[in-house]
Amino acid sequence: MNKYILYPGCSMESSARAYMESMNAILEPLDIHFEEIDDWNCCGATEYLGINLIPAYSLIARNLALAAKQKNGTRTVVAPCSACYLNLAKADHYMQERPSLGAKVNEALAAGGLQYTPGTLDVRHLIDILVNDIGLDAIRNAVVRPLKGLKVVPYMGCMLPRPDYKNRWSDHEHPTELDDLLRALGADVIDYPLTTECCGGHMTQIGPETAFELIMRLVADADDRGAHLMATVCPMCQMNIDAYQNEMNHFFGTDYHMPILFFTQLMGLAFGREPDELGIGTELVSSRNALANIGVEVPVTQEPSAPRKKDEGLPMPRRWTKQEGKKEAVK
Amino acid sequence: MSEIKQERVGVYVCHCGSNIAGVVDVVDVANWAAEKLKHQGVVIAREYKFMCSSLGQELIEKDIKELGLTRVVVAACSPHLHEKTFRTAAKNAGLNPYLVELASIREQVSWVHTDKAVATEKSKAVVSGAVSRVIENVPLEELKVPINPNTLVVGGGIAGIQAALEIANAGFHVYLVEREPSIGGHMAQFDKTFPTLDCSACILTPRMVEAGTHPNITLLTWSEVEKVTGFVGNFNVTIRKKARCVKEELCTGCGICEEKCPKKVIDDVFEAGLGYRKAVYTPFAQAVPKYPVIDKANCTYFLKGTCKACEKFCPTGAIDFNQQDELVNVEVGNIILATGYDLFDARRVSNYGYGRLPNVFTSLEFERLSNAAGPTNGNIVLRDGKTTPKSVGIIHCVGSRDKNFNNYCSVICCMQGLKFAHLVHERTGATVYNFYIDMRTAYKAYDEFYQRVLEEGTLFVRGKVAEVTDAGRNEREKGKLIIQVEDTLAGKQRRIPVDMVILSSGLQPRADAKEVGKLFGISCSTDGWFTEKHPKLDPVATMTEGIYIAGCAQGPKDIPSSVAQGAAASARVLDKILQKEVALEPVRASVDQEMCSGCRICNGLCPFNAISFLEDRMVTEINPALCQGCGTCVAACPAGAISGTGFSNEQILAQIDGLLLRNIEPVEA
Amino acid sequence: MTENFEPTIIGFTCNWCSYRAADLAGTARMKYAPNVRLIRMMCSGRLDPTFVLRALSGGADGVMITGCHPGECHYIEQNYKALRRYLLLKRVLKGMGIEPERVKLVWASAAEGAKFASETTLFVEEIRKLGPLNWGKPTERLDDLQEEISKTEEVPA
Amino acid sequence: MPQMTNERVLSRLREEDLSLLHEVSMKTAGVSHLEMCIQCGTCGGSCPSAMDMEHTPRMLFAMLRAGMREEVLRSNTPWICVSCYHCVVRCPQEVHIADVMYTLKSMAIKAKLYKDSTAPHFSQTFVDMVETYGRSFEFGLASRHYLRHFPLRLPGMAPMGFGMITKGRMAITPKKIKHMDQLKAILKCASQLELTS
Repeated sequence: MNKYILYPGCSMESSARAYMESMNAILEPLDIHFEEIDDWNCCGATEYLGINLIPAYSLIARNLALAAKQKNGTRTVVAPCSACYLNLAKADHYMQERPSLGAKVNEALAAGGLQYTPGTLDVRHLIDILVNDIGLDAIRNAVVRPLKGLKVVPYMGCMLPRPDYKNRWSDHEHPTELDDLLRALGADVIDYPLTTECCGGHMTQIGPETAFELIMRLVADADDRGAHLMATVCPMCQMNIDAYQNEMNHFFGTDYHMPILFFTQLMGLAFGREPDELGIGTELVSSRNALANIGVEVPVTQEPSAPRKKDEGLPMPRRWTKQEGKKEAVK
Repeated sequence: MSEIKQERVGVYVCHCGSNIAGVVDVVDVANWAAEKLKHQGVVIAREYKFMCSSLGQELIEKDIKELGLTRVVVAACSPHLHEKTFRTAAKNAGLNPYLVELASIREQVSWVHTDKAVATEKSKAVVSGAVSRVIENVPLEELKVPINPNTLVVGGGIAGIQAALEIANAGFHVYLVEREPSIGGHMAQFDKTFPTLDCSACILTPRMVEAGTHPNITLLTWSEVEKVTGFVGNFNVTIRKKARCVKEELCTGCGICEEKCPKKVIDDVFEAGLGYRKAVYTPFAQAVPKYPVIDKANCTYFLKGTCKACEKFCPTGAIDFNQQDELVNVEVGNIILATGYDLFDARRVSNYGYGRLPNVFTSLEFERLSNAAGPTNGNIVLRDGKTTPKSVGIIHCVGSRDKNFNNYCSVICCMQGLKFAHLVHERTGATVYNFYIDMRTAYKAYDEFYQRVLEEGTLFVRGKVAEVTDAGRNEREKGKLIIQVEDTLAGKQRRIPVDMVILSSGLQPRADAKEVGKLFGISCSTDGWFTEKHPKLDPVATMTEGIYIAGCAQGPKDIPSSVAQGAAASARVLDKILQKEVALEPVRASVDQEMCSGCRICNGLCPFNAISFLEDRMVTEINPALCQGCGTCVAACPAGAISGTGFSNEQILAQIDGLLLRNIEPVEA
Repeated sequence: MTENFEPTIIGFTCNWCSYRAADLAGTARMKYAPNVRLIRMMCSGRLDPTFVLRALSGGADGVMITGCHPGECHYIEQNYKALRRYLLLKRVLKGMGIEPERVKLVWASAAEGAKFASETTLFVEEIRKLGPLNWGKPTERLDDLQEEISKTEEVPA
Repeated sequence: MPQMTNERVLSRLREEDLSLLHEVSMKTAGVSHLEMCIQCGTCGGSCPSAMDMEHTPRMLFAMLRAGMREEVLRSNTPWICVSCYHCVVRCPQEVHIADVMYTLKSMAIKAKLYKDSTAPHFSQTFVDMVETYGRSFEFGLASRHYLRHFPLRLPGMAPMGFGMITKGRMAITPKKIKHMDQLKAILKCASQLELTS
């Protein structure tokens, strides 16, 4: 049995529920056991670090301290969310690189009766343990419904392969872990040069125009390459490309329809699970047509009953009218 | 202190103008030494403005003669500067030069401290240490070793060829060893050389032929050095001559075998992977020697047991499939290493797409592409072999000046980039971009070449390229390679679509530089280049006597510098040869066999194999000719049976006591 | 500790690297603490641990050993031997009741004058904190020393 | 540079601004290597959102060196950074660029110099939420943020939010961790500490 400590992260409980469900569905066939960190807290995403340094690192380190206390037989903490993975790894790394930071953070932790020695834990991402611990052979053996004929674009996102403090990934720019895994599931994997480009991160919230541009680049290139759908490893990427695709289309006057699923959802399908066990159908850009290519029928879920009528509502506030200027700048 | 014998010591404190006297009270130091070190045997202590001047030296010589000094201490600068000066002075006065000690009160005191009282006190301690030590010094004689007049040159690139020719022309024999089937090195692969745009082959080939036919040069190609024993003047070198499977005495170099060979192989070495060769081949038309080799790993006969086409067609019966590797033993006095460099593997910079995007080329690939004798007959085309690019981007500093890869400047890439820009412009008329961090065009006529390329209309963008991608965002970009970069002078990110990208890859040490260094007993810098004896004043010698380095093995450099170093190394070798014998510092370890218990603790400690164990007498012996004098075995011997001249236990212990004298017997300040 | 205590330190330097680094520090007029008195040897591998004990028993408060960086030894690998002896020596010192931090090994190449200067100053401060060495007097802090030595042993080989 | 001639900017420089680079470097987690920047532009070239930045990261670092405190802290650049770390892995001098951006954000907030961006408020809302519940809570965050800054956009975003809720992807009520008191104690203590050495 492969035992790990799990740090799920906030989005796994809400916006990325499908990720959680599908992840749980593949644990058993691969003989993986996760033990959740008791009373874990938010990692602070990319927001906390920009406010105040020591509290931000203390917030992250509380999770590490709890995990270290809890470790029984394993020192590996698995984070399925790229942002959580990066934050946990970053705190562990910088507390070591800058001993004065480590000391201050521990001073804060002590106020809550906790302590963490950096380097105690191995922080790893879900796909890392699947590819490197469980192995592609084991995954291949568990496949009962190969995804043959499904053209998938592997989308790794940015925070997973970078900055890569512990040299875990095959490459910072064009890593192959996700490609290899999807290939093991039998999918037709498309070489996607933008695999580690950014989805816009929190810019969908604070500077949507910037984010729309980034989403556009990803979706347009995937579409150009004839992809049926995109596969991702990160809740934030999924959220931005899925939930904001319609907005993005509206902003640019385009009409893309590029579904994006978590890689675990595709694993679940390949392992013979049914779509509704894997949270398929909770995506806003439906994967129904895409999955029809491999003969998977996604039951029709209730579509939002208030679909936008394009002419309704108020016009988009155009804070920056440099749409043209923007094109100028990137020449 | 330890013995009754009373030496007569003279102490000389130098002012060095105001360099020392400005911070140290030199008069006080001299007076103190005369008074407080009298019990040690100090009979005279003087201070003088410049001890190293001829007057200063005469002062010492006079005292030696008139006062009968048996030991001399000069408190002045670092021994690395003037030890030799004062030793010579002593010698002139009839005193053994090794009975002189320098106390460094300039580099170690006056230049690094400011408080006069503290500096004066430290000077006294340093002088006291030197006095205690010099009493334990013993007279030594320089070691003389005869020099074998033959020389080994390893590496047949331009640096090695130059070195070999210089020595051979002076009338001494050279063994020139080259790993590949032909000499010529990287220079043979180039099309043009910057900044003069000389045809590389035209200027190199005559030198290769000269080296190949010189009566004083024994050419050993397709060969590698396997073992080196001995020391300066007397090296014994074992060379593996790999089986060519071609009898050199019969082969005429007609090339029929190569023509008839049915097996095509991608040529990763000479053609940089961009062209093909046969399984029996000479790397290029002007190869020296002209004899081909059979590449056993790819030859059909060696793989499957049949074929032998070459043998059937050879008009002189020169093919010999049964030929075996041969071990050749040569005796040489000096060795020059000119083993060259490897090109940085551009695939490591994955954001530049080499190996993933077909029309990204490395510099060496481009050299072959633009070479009239290359796979495309000098036509600059895309990977499809026919399309001429309309726009070309040349990226500088690929793998260089980058902590993720090599943290040094590869020196040649800027000029190489300019050369490529010129060639592309001249042959295709394409728009050319150069992307650089800093243009480094130092040296004669280099910057003029930069200006010429500017004049030709090449576009320069200052910025390290962020990425090369084929993910176009609009019609202008689709189907092209897009170079994304911050134009740092315009302060804007730009995306520049081009047809072809050339990566000006850096130079890096040979993959096996560390092992080769070990083989010859020299060290590598942290980057992996061979370490020179002194970076400025002795750039071609190494810390190991008799081993010299030249060309890119010592660090990245261009052709003129490589040639200059090859010549410089040979001058150093000729100097040694003409002296007929070499004097070695008499810092050596020796075993007092009476005291040796035969425990063999020291046996494994010597990296120079100077220590051997005499089984019959159960004692250890040290070969003074092999010993380099590091003293590790001296420190290790539990019986105290090993002593090291120049740095004996007695000397060092006395110096410790001397340095601490003021702590033991406090002297009122 | 002692307010005006000026430690005396003996430095053993390698002829090829750190002695030249000291020369370079001088040529560049870098300033550092005047408490260290240097002894030149051909290699850090020449260091007989007896020398250190002689220095400490003779009145030195600390000993600094400097050699070429690992992999850059003029004699190929003798600095590794110095490293081994250094680690062993620290154990011996501990056994003798002397703070092992009184002996320090520093790598400094011939080009690292600045490093030589800063390491020297740093070491003097460290020794100043430890106070004068009372050679021969047993220390009462053996347990503390145990912990300290386990830290110092993690020197990369 | 916004409406100020170079000369005027430079003549305003104060002694303490000259150590601005050092100050930023010190306040950044890890060893920032900021002083090692060679102005090669790898960061500005790599940045996916450079088109919306007033200054490329490289320019910002040059301004830090010049001690232009106010101009740097007013720049929108740190707020446009998407933390994709492309520049970080490509930087030939190993400058922790993304972390320097975090430092600049917090310095700008403290100096109240940031532009009229909504980003600081978004971050603060997020932080408040985490400090109340220990977990982040997307619905509350999104609705509060949009209500305050893009009230006119709410109707446009509604279908998305509605979809997220009906698909069960957005909890309407927040989750709270068990030991909120412990977390609060840690954060309270942490907020009084600063990274100085």
